[in-house]
Amino acid sequence: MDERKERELYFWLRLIREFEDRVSALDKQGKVQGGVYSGKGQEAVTVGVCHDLRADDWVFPLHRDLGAFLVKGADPGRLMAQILGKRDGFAKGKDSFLHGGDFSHGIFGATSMLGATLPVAVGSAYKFKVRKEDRVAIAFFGEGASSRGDVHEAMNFAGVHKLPVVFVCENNFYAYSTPNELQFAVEDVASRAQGYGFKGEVCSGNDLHAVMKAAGKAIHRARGGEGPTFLECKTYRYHGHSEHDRATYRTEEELVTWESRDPVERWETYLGKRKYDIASIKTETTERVRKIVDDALAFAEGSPLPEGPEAMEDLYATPVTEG
Amino acid sequence: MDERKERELYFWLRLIREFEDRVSALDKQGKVQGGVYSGKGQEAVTVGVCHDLRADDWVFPLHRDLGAFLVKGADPGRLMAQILGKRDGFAKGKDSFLHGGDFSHGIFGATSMLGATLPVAVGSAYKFKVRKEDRVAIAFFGEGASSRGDVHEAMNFAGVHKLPVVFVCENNFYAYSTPNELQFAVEDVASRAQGYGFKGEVCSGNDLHAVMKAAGKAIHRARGGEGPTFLECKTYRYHGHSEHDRATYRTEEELVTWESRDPVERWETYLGKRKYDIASIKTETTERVRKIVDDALAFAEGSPLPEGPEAMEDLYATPVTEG
Amino acid sequence: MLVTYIQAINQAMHEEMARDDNVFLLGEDVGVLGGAFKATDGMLARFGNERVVDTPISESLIVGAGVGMSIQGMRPILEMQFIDFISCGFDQIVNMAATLRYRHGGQTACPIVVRGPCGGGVHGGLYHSQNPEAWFFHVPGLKVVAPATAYDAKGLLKSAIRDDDPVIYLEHKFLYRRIKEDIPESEFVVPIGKAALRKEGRDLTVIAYGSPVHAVMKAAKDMAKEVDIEVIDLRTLLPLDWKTIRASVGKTGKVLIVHEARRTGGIGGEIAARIAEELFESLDGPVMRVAARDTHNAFSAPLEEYILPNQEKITEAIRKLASY
Amino acid sequence: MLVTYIQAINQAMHEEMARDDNVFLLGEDVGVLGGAFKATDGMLARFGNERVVDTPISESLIVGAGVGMSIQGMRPILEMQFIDFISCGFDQIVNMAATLRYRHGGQTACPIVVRGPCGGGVHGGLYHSQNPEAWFFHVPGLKVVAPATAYDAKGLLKSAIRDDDPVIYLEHKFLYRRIKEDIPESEFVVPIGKAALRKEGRDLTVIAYGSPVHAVMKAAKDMAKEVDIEVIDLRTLLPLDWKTIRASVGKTGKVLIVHEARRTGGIGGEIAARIAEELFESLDGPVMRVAARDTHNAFSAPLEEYILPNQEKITEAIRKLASY
Ligand SMILES: Cc1ncc(C[n+]2csc(CCOP(=O)(O)OP(=O)(O)O)c2C)c(N)n1
Ligand SMILES: Cc1ncc(C[n+]2csc(CCOP(=O)(O)OP(=O)(O)O)c2C)c(N)n1
Ligand SMILES: [Mg+2]
Ligand SMILES: [Mg+2]
Repeated sequence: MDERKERELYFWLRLIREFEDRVSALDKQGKVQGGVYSGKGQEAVTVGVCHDLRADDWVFPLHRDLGAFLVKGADPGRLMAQILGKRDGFAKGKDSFLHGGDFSHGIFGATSMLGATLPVAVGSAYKFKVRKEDRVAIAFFGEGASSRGDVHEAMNFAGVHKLPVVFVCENNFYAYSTPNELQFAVEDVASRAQGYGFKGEVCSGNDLHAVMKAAGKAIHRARGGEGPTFLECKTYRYHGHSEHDRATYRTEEELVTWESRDPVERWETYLGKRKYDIASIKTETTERVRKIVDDALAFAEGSPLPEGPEAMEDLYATPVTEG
Repeated sequence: MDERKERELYFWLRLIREFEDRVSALDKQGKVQGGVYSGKGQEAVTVGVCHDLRADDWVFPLHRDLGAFLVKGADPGRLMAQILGKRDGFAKGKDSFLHGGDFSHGIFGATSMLGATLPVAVGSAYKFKVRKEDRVAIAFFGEGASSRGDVHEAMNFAGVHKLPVVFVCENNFYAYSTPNELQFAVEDVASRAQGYGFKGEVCSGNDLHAVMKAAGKAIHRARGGEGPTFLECKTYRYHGHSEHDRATYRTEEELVTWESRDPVERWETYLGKRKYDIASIKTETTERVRKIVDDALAFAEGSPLPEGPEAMEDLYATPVTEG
Repeated sequence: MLVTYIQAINQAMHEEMARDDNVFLLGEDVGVLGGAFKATDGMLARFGNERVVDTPISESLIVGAGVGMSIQGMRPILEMQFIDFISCGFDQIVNMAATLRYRHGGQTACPIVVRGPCGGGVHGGLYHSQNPEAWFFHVPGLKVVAPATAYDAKGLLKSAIRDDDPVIYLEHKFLYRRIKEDIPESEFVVPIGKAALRKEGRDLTVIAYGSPVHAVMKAAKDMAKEVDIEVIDLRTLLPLDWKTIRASVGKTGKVLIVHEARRTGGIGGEIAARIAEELFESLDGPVMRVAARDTHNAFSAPLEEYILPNQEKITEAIRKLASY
Repeated sequence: MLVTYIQAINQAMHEEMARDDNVFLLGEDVGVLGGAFKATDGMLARFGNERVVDTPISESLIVGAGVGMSIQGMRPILEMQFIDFISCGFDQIVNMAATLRYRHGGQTACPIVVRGPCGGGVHGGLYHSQNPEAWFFHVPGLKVVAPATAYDAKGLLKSAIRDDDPVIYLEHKFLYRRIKEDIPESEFVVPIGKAALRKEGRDLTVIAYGSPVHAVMKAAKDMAKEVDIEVIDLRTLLPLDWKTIRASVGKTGKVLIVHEARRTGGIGGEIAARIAEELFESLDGPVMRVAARDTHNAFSAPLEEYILPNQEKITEAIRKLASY
């Protein structure tokens, strides 16, 4: 990796964190009406997986993958507008947070139903394959979502057809309050891959290098016609499940342990050891990401709320007039 | 095994086959109105798994597990009445074939939705466990059903709670016309067990000894609190998916190969090698099972059809009068 | 050209797949077997196994993958081996497909067709006889069609495949081989959203769709001396062709709705309510309904007979209504 | 005792689990967390993790395992974290639970309760605002209840738990903490199948349930000088308390139905149709409806406001109907 790329990666980690922090702050101020699901602490997963994707690849983010939106190219202003329920959000106010994707950048908006995007990702990958397009689909899901039937059906089909899809499991050890030991009886969810006839990999989701390496391999495999990979990234969310959740089901010690593995700081340490001028990189980056998020917020605040009757728009691509 | 038991097992194999053959013949005569799904060729699986079960254990048969009904103690006459849509069927004519179970013998009636009984079996097993009852639940399913989300959700939960359940997969290499290679990308579906934290076993489903051994171990494990087992029995159905299916998607050679592994003949060979008087055992058994099936049919034919208004009965355990 | 209802369905898919190579077919046993009822006969051989996909038994995957293909520009036809199994793909239909365009603020279409055999009368029992239209009728973003003739079966399926929105296409298995019809050799489509006036009449309007249309037509004919019946075959259930309904009710002032789905919560309730709400002044009698009794579709012949609507029950209701 | 609606729900479960050790609770985060809304607060500590089960995210398993427990004599309460996710357990409800007794010819009961927060008005968007009652209203074998008060929330939940049939219990999240009520300290239940006459009146009947009952009551009060309104709170949606409806319609001759679910295919259609069918002679005007507009429950405040019924829309409809 050259310096430019290493610094760019740092920029993305920081931008996501800045954006997440701002959204959390807005939520505290009562400016966000829907739920806010912070991905703070998991930035290395989305950056590591998405950074080297191509414009025509598709991502299917999970509910706290705001980072995937940003890295894959979604406009920060529109993303912020979406979170505030404004007309310039991708959903034009129809739904909140990450339920409206940005198709022009290959970003799918999930439903709330966990795991339900995996069949959709697999269908997209099926098209990429039979049309011999050199494209991949990335399906993110939590270890909690892994218990849903849809995940099973999707993986099984992907295995049969060796589809160019990477299943990225962000294992952050909790589904809301429910710890892994009540969710499954295995250490690594990725161990399920072999039951579908493809590869499972486990990596540290807080280590950008590790994620990039594993994701790179998986994406390479997908493009090469070698089929899907189940890539499990062990990570941790710092905030509660949503901003309303005080997360008393976990210990201070556990949180601090994970904070000491912070993906952003870890990258800073790395940059420092590369002998870059980390102090000035930090300052510059801070300014840069603040400005982006400030601008995004300004844009979002300036965007109008939708008007009532717009609720009836966008239901049908070819509406039938009832007569 | 002593001679009595060996002969008893033979009786069950033969009874099931006689019953199946009779139902197929009735179907040819146009006497059965619903679909008939013959399990001919798979008798060793149901006999091997069910024979040593206790009265208070539960079985959850799949759509061609007529054998499980019989071995677990269902009255042949009522079973035949059910198939003919008569009032004395377990379903009182409400549904056909194996959709109405016999609760007095721990036999569950499945819906058509493949795989949907597994969560129910698991719920039953949960109760057995927390009430510290020494009982097991046996969930049968086809390799085709294994692709359904319900199967995944059920196995995962069973793994978490180490439930006394045995998942018996009757892998007969086809789901209707669809061969295994279009269903999954693995050789053994049982390889999925490890992704749920329990044991997977594969055995020949046409070899009664093998099934009994593997099932015995699995049931023992369940009773001992060691949790579930995924027991895959490789087998083959001689008939088409239903009696209407001419099964042209498979070769004559394949069918004959499997017929040469016939579970009933195999047991006869074994009994012969045990130096029992196989000729007279055969004759006796033939008479015995014919009589049972004749009687069952006579009973069923004598049973009345339900009357129209009975369609409104049995919907609610505590009906509310609308006033 | 003389075709059965199911041949019409088969032709529609053949023609559309030949016309547009973005049309795909996914379902259980749709390939080698040509479908449990032969609806997809000949398609694998003609279009190959990339476009005609024998899937594992995974209804949720089938619908979800269909959505995934659709956002990449494909137009998948998704077969449920029996429509009853749509319950296993329910979430993908009502929450994924039906909301796709809406939650993306109009960025995308969702051109999928979910089709499969519905309906009773063939002793299919609880899980091979269902009429699930009411569930989907309540879900904006979907379209629902239910042809009663071979002509409509073909024309509506072609329209459904070309339509940019998710369409639930309900083909009635009782009709598969029981009706045979002369349909044009040349290309035609039947537009979604337009009912068919099957018979004009002055005294009373019967609104029906799917299999019961035939019993209604027979009743109308048999009763011609008693009462002059107008018959509307809805064809599209969502959205309703309100214009055709309104015109007819304005003329006759009396309405009977007939459907095979259960009465309580069936779509007849909505239609009746809306007629009463908007055309109250035109009505000379209550809007009446003939529908299946409020129970599951039981298997044994006498039970099913008791449950389902038939010509006799329709005739009786018509007499009662006519006497208002 | 002054309690909120959600406290009433919590009390009902505590009491029933204490009363009968066959009552179990399964759901996501119902244990340590006490539920996303605290409906199950304190239950894990009191009843232990065998009876209060934090499940994986597997709605189909939750319902199916509930059925499995029920056939072994247990009475499980099955929580959907939001009722919207019931779509993921749909097949187990409509095909497994609802038909269990029927397809076994009456050999078994199926005493499960599926409960969870429904309804909008809190900017929950498409997947945290749904009102799914119409789907289940069309399914025989189920019972469906939807309390509007804390008293009913408690009494109906206790009845639902004791009932031998599968009950869908719809608790409206808008009411969770917005209403506070004095309810008896002593044991009580509210029977399934009985509506409540919330207010007597002579001019016009309003039939409602769930959250809109409160807007209706307010409208009735505010309009008292104009029109004397009778208010029926259905409480149980399936089966309907037809006796109470009939009596009221017989008296007033005018009916408005109000529900928060979408209009098309909502249960208001069925109720209206049935009233018109059976009480045609009693009606002095069309049965009217106020319901959500036919779209998904959009997130942004102005959209949701536009979609959902409210007092203003109710008042307007009442005026229109009264003028007939
Ligand atoms: C089908 C379904 N059931 C329940 C929920 C409610 N829910 C939202 S997030 C969540 C926990 C998700 O855990 P996980 O998949 O591990 O993702 P994480 O939040 O930890 O990133 C739950 C239960 C849902 N969204 N969808
Ligand atoms: C959910 C669901 N989808 C489709 C069907 C239709 N169907 C009935 S049996 C069958 C094949 C089953 O294959 P398998 O599970 O291997 O059992 P086998 O018939 O081979 O014994 C299919 C597709 C069904 N019953 N349920
Ligand atoms: Mg998690
Ligand atoms: Mg099979």
